[in-house]
Amino acid sequence: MSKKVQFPFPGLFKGMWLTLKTMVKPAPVTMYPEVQEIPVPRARGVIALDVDNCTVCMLCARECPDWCIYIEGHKQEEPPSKPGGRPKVRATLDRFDIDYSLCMYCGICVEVCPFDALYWSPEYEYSEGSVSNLLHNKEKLTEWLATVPEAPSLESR
Amino acid sequence: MSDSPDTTETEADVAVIDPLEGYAEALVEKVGAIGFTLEFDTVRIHVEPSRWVDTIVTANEDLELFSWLSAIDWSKDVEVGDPVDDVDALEERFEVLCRLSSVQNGDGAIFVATLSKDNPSIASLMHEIPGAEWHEREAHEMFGIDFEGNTHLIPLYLPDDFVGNPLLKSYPLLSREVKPNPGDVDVEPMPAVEAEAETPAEVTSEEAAGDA
Amino acid sequence: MNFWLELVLKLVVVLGFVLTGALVVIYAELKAGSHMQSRIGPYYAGGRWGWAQPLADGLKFLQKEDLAPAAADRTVFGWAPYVVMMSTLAIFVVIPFGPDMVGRDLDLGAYYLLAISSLSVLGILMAGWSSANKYSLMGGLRAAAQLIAYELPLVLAVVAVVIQAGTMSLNGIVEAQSQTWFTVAGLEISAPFLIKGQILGFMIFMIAAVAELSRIPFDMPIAESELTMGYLTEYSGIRFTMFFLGEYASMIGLSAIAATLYLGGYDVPGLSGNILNVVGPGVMIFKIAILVFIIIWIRWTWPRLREDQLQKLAWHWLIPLALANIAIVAVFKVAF
Amino acid sequence: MTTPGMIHRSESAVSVELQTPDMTINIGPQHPSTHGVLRLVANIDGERVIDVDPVIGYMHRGYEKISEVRTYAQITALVNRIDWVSGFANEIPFIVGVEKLMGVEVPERAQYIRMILTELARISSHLVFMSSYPLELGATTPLMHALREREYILELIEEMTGGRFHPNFNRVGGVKPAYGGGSTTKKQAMDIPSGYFQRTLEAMDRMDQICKDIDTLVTGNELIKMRTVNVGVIPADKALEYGLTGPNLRASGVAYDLRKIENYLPYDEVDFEVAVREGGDCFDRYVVRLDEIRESVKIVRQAVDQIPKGPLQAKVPRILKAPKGQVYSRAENPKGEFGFYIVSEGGKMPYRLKIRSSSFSNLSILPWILKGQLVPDLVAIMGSLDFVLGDVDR
Repeated sequence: MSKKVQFPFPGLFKGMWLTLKTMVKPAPVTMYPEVQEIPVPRARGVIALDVDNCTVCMLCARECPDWCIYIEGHKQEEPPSKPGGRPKVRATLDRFDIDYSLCMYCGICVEVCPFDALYWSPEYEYSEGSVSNLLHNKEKLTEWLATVPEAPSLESR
Repeated sequence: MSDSPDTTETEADVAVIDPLEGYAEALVEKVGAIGFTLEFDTVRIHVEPSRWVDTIVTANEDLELFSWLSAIDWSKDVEVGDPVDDVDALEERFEVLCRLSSVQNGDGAIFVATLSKDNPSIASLMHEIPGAEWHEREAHEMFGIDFEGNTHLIPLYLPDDFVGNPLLKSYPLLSREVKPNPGDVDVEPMPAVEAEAETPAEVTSEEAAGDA
Repeated sequence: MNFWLELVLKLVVVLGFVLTGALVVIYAELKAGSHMQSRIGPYYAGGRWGWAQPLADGLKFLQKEDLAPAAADRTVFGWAPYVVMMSTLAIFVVIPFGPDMVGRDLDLGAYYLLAISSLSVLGILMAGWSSANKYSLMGGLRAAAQLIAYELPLVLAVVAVVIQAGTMSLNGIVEAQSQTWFTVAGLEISAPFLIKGQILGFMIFMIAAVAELSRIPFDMPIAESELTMGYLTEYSGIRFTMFFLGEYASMIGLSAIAATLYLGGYDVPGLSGNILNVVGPGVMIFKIAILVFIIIWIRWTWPRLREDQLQKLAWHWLIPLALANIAIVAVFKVAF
Repeated sequence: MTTPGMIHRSESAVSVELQTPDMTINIGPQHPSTHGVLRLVANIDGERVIDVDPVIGYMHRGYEKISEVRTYAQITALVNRIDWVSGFANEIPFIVGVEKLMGVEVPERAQYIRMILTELARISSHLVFMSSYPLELGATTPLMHALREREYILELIEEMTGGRFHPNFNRVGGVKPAYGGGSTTKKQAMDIPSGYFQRTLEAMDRMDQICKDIDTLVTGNELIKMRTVNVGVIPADKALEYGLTGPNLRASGVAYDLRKIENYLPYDEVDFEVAVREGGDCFDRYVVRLDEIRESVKIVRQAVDQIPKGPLQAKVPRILKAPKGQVYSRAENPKGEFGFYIVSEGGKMPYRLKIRSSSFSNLSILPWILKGQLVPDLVAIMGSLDFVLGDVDR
């Protein structure tokens, strides 16, 4: 005890010197609304949907651990591709909703999709005033498709 | 059970397993247990419930670190998740598990005592190993197992007025019952799914629904 | 001048100075603290560098509901912040900002200062006790123990200055520091007491002052990681603002006392008379600013002590040192 | 002076004459120093704690129950939420256990990536400790300095996995980067993004610097030493009885580090030391963590240097079914031994999953260690155990 209370305490003043140095340095802060940081391409920001690729196979909805994907579809007959052939039966997507208030961003749906209909986009500005508004429909999900970035180039080793 | 056909054992694995078997045998000898099971590098020592505290305390001399204590509910009445492999052959019981580890090397074993469902009760380790208190409280509220001698057996996680033992297999998981599985609707199974999976897609969906 | 007019004028000036000063110090703390943590701090309020942040905070506090716990002693609870605020404001009555710029130059100025500034502990005890909250009570008791322990070294440090100056009037103390100390090659050198052998006294005074202010490293009464907010836990709205302003105002107050006693106050070597009346306030504010910055700087760097360590520091070290300081100063005063 | 277990005794003559009744004080569940929702019911006499009864469970999410209705792939997404401060490190013991059950051999490159990310998670977890612990002692600035540097680590984790906190990056048989880019490139093999190693090494240089800064701000600070040295001493035998692991155990002089014992990641191919201190007090627990940051930096540097080329995924069946059996797999989490006891009955979901979380055991020593301490020391000791309530309650 007696040794420690002696003046001066070198550690205390070294610390003060460090805080003083930090004070005169510019702060490494991004002023968010004015300056936006660009997330890394792989960032799991929001799930985008490519409606054309979706075949209403329900795999994503089944594999979702949170049960937050709601899909409805119907079968629809289409004219045969070549004249004289059998008419095709095609599943059409009526509803594709993701409840982002439940989603835990695990990425399983994107992974299990066999037809490349779901993508991760780094977009993050979609907060809502009410939790109920976080249920986004397929039109909204399609809008985000444009924000899906190109795949990053890979490390050579 | 230990030589499960699914595990492709390389030579390296065999080399690892052999000393473990010797280790387990020696441990059974030392603590005076019934026997052991060795699977996937995990040694389980089967202990008579009446000698539970003695056994653990003896083993604790070498395996200094008390790691955890918990239980398994082997039940035919399964509300959530997959049922056991062979339901008819299953003998309904609780298993109390206690893991001790050595801090010198990788040694360690899980001590297992089997308790009947009618009277799930076992002596408490609390006075010999004080760290067991919280684990016993957890097992008590989750499974309803009584630890005789534990003076502080009040709920750890759950509210005081909670009724039921949530980790019992017969206890329903409400979150899976209050709403239907959105993936469980009628659509045609896709050819790709049928082709690649051994199990048909319909089964997949029902299982994913958590047997709600 | 008419007595009443003078009184009102002085009141307005003192109040204006203290409250504006407190706001400025709050802003300085926000800003300096932020930058020491590599943050920016207030940025938007007021348009440029967030200069209006303390004002906006104050406005927000004014709008808040004035809550009091159901079990609280409402009278005591309500008056506590004003007792603290009052004792702080009363300090400024005797602080000289120029030879004539002083609220009232009491003969017993130093004595009055010490007496009035220790009143704030009464308010803190009132707040801690009346809140009907265990954290508040512990905070209040800690504050009482701490302020009693540190009042003593504070007084003893000031006693040494009074002995050296030979007067208790604060103006007299400043004048004592502006007198010629020695003459070198025809230049008359005067120096503040800090240089004239009061370094130890200054250190003791500043440590005790920080403890009186209940700021890190002596902020046990409000230690937010232990006692949530100590005696402030139950306060909200305007009453909390009073405590908050009071804390920063007394920071200025104690810095002003230290500047007067040890740094020569409004005095600038070489100047005298009416010039000092003009320059004095600026000089004084500059000296206060330096001391306030050091207090802020410490707060953003150091951790806090433990209650028993704090007591030990006071009773085992500061008080004996302060007594030794008095003895040395007295011996030198008599001998030379 | 504050030996643990000391019987409370009034020290001054005054309090012998005036018997004061003990006061029961509720610390938490909302309290600045309980790191979330821990509640301590403390009996105190003045500043002296007589006894403490921790009340937990405010964050109980029932992971052990939920896991019984989740497939193995889905559980991976859950387990990194147990101790959210070091999300990636939590996935390792679980995935290693499932791989053991299924007999999958993981490619070298994937193992190295796991090792790098585990160590990054360890650094980030310890940086959170470096920031929150001084805060508990009243020093506010180390908080921002450490969190500022942690951001670089989180960015690295996000760049590789797609998630800052919850990577969900491990798959049975390897690792799988998130699909982010390219409108038609989904089936393209994903690997480490270019420049990643360079940025990792740069971040490691920053870590060296922040370790020095923290040394200056915290370790060398005499007030911190006054508050922590010889406070809350945990002797080794007590630590073992209560199941303390990780830095808390190593600070008591037991060199127990699963990275050296268990062979779950190629730690034998890198050179590092186990940080051990003998005293077992708060200061030692703090210093062990600081040293571990330095060791982790060393590991990451070597791993980046040695990482082999190759696939990221082993061949595994599309539908994961673990064979019948029971396995206990454990790993050295930043907070201690983290283990999963997986009981499989041959299905896609485990029959029972016991989660052995490190913070739960680390916290269970609280009633013993806090007996007879002062209220300010209570905060210092609690903070030095470095628990996360999500890890305690599961």
